[in-house]
Amino acid sequence: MESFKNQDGKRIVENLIKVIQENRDYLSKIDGEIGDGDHGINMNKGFSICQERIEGKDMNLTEAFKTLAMVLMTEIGGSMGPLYGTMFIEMAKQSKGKEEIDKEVFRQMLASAIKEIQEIGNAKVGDKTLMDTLIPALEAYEAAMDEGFATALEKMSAAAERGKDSTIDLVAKIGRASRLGERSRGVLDAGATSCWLMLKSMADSMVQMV
Amino acid sequence: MESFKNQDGKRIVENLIKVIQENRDYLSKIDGEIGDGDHGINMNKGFSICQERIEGKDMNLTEAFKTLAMVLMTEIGGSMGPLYGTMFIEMAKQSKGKEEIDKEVFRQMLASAIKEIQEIGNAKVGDKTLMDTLIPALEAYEAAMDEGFATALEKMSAAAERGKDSTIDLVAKIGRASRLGERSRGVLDAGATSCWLMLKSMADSMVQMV
Amino acid sequence: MQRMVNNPDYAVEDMLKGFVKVHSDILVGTENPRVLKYKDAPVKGKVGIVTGGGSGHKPAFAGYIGRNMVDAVAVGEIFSSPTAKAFFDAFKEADSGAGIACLYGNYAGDNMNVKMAMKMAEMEDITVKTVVANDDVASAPKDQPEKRRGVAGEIFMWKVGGAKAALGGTLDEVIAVAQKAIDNTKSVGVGLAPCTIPSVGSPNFQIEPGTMEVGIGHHGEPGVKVMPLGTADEIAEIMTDIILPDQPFMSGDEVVVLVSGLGATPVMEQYIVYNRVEEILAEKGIKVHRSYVGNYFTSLEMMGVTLSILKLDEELKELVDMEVDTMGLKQFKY
Amino acid sequence: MQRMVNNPDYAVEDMLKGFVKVHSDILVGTENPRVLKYKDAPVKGKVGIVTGGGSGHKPAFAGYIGRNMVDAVAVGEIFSSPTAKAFFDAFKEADSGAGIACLYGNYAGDNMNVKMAMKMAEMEDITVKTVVANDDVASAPKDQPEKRRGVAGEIFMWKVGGAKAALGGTLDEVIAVAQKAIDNTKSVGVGLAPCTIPSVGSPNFQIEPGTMEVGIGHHGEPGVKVMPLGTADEIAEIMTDIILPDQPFMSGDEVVVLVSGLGATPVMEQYIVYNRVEEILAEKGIKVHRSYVGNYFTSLEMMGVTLSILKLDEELKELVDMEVDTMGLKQFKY
Ligand SMILES: Nc1ncnc2c1ncn2[C@@H]1O[C@H](COP(=O)(O)OP(=O)(O)O)[C@@H](O)[C@H]1O
Ligand SMILES: Nc1ncnc2c1ncn2[C@@H]1O[C@H](COP(=O)(O)OP(=O)(O)O)[C@@H](O)[C@H]1O
Ligand SMILES: [Mg+2]
Ligand SMILES: [Mg+2]
Ligand SMILES: [Mg+2]
Ligand SMILES: [Mg+2]
Repeated sequence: MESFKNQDGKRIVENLIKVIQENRDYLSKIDGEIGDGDHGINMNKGFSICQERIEGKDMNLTEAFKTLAMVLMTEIGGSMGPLYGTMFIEMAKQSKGKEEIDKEVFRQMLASAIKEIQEIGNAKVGDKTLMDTLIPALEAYEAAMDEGFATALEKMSAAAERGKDSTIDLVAKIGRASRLGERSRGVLDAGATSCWLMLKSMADSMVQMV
Repeated sequence: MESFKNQDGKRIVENLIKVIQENRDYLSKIDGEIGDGDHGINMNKGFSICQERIEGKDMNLTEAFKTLAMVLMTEIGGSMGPLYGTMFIEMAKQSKGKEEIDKEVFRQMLASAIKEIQEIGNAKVGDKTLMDTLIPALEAYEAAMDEGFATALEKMSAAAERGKDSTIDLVAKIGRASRLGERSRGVLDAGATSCWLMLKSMADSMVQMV
Repeated sequence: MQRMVNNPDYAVEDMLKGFVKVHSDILVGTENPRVLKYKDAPVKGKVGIVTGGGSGHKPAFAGYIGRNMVDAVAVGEIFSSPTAKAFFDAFKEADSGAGIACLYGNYAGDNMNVKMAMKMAEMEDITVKTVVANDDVASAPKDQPEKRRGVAGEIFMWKVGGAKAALGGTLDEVIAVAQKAIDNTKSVGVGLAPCTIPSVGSPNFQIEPGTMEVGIGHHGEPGVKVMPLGTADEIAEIMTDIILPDQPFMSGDEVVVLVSGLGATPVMEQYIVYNRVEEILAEKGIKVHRSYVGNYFTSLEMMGVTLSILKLDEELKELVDMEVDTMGLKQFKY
Repeated sequence: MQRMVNNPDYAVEDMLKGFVKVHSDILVGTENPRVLKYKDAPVKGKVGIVTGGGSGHKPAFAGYIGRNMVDAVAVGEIFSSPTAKAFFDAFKEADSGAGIACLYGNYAGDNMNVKMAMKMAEMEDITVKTVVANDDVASAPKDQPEKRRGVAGEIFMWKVGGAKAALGGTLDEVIAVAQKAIDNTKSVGVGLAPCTIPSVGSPNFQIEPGTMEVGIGHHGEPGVKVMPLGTADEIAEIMTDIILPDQPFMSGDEVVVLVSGLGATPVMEQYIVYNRVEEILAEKGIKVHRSYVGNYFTSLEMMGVTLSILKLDEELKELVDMEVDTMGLKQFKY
């Protein structure tokens, strides 16, 4: 059965950090269209602090996710602190004690993350948030699990991208942009975009490892 | 001998007002190059208030100058309030009681105005102020008095223009612009310019009347 | 971007260092670098007043720390909610056992972070109750108060809540009166020029020269309409037309009026706007008990103003009039 | 020009109407619409403190009217001296027979109008003495103090002179200590973006984006050099390099520091600059007794800051620390 070692998973988080750093300005630009233009800055600051914390340390995936989550929750604030902090704390929790991360473990990680994000943020599909990336991603992943871990990851990544793109045509129902009504239509949602970048990065990293 | 009636002189002040109103933006622009850009506004405000005060009233030249002076001194402030206020109060004083304004009366008006302005402002020729207009204007007027009132006025007007133009090459020694040192060279002085406009307007009005 | 910063990503840190130095007579830093507190906090037996929010709104939020007002503040990045941890640490710094009134503005990030901080506080037996400011009339219709943002009217909520706590009010009493203050406050903003977050480097929204955005938010959230730039009198009329019917404010009411500049609008112009606002209120028989004009709640170097009007009753009047000593609001009582 | 005015030629009139309404607890208008006075002025037996200057510098000048500070202010057009008549009327409003200390800034127009006003006062047997602020180090070399402009350091002169008068000082004592305050104060400004007089409609000077003007004046008078825009720390270093040697300020000195925004620079950034200023002073063994950061003396919506440093002795310290209640400066003494 396809899987990779929790012990080898730190690089997944390292790649995540890289992808956020590279997209700092892009994400802020998107956020600027209908939000307040700080999404890339917030994300980059948190992920860069995490980078310092994990650099040179011997850590498994669980510990790396936990470090990322703690930084986001205690040092970043904004909307992303609680939302992505919750996401990664759940990923840490669900992988904890698992030596091997297989497709079922990852399913639990993703599903639990989404459940808790929804708990705190109260957003649903169609609200023009990162939920529009997450929910179809999980559905695609679960539907493709029979085809193997790697395939499921790839389908998750593709569904995340479609989900992200779907936000263009949506009117924001939650968060800052929701006050715009119709004026929020026609542009990507920043959170949905960063979420897609992260799911894609995780999928790419894991596919290489399984 | 050439002269005009004090009683008919109000139009001289009316024309002065018009000329300042027309040059409001021009004077502020010049002042903006090396000063603070308000010369035209200050002048226009004062002269326009004076316009309201004299409109429809039966007044001679003395009274019109006095009204202008009082408005400048009590309602305008800046540098122009005291400087031009002093100028016109002297012109009123020296014409007071004179039924006919002839070339000698006007000489006294101009000379006395300049003396008092110098008293309060302490500027001399070459300092890049309105003195650079006034002093050569008086000199030219006095030198040409033998050629008649009208000619003397025309020569005064021409000398005032040359005096004003001479400020271009000067470095300001007094007032706001004096802090610029060499950087004040190359542009007209605002006060010298407004002063020329007024002397020219007075000369034109008077020439028509004598 | 003509601005004075060092590393723009650390502008908030640098600012806090200077802020604590200048105001050491009023406030101090704490173990959490993103939490400042009143120098005498926690005040024994007193309900702790806590607020917090993104940076870039000076004097809000930390500028309202001080005697008879706010006890501790959680400081976020520019225009971004503080962390849950910062709110939680602010609760701890302000808590003397009498409970915490967390009086903050209705933004998604702040809502989530306060919610998480309250869970943390629960585990340490700190009682926290909240009032969520939603005074910005232009941000949602009257029947959707849960969507309305908090803007400069928050100052009234802190002033009144802080005064009540200083007078020995219980947590429930403080919460009740702070809620009443914000329920009685209606605000609206008009934006004339955008602002730039230093780490972003360019404005994240535009206001075309010659136009103004009516109903703009404190972070440049778009308003209800873009109009040709009006005169000061017209702007005053547009703002009062939006605010007055919403309460509604009526003849015989006594009010407090706050005109706050958004950052770069000269204070001179704020008084010009205020002058017409008071005339309009007088025409309608509404009496101004007290007024404030100045940069009380800003958005970096945005141009424009917010107008906030608080309807008074006897209790609110007494609390508004109380002496206060903070960086952003000082008031003597003779 | 994204500004909120009515008829721009009457911006000062409109502003004053609003100003008097808002601050009726502190000050009142007078017969001369361009003169405001402390509500209790003339204070019996007290030396009257008068100042005045062009508008556009809020809170200066009228914002410093109040208890223990200024008694009456002559108000000019934007960036233009008040009339001689306004200064004279201000003298009359502030005079209780103990004489008038006219504490104003060194500008040609103000000098002339004060001179004429003093002639008028003489005729009415009002004794007027003056202190002419010249704290702006960048406006002329040290050996030409008569050419140096007055800038934000004037606030120290009013604070100290006002406190001395309130304590019962004679006219000569008030003049002496106000003169000492301004002699001990050195200031410099750095401009990052120009300002626009509403009735002119466009900026009357330019500062190229990416540059800053070191030594700029309060009306945009050009400075000593134009440099590439520095960081906040660099700006603090440039300013202290200009000011400190001029006094000179030395190890062991106790000082008051004022960082004033010029109008549109976010207060956040002023604290960032202040932070480095205090570090530099500490490195040199100079102790900050008290500091002020904020928009204390502005130039419409100019961007940039001024730095003013006052060297204290025991007398100045006591006067600086005294309680004060004005619109622009409120200070509690516990
Ligand atoms: N309640 C929520 N649930 C899920 N996602 C949300 C919620 N609120 C905001 N978001 C996401 O947060 C993104 C904005 O993040 P960011 O710009 O960092 O924070 P802020 O809105 O505080 O400036 C939005 O694009 C949206 O995807
Ligand atoms: N001491 C003085 N003597 C003569 N003219 C002066 C003096 N000071 C200033 N001026 C004149 O005043 C003009 C500026 O006037 P204005 O812009 O109205 O006043 P301000 O300098 O107060 O803004 C200068 O161009 C100069 O000609
Ligand atoms: Mg954002
Ligand atoms: Mg000028
Ligand atoms: Mg934000
Ligand atoms: Mg001027």
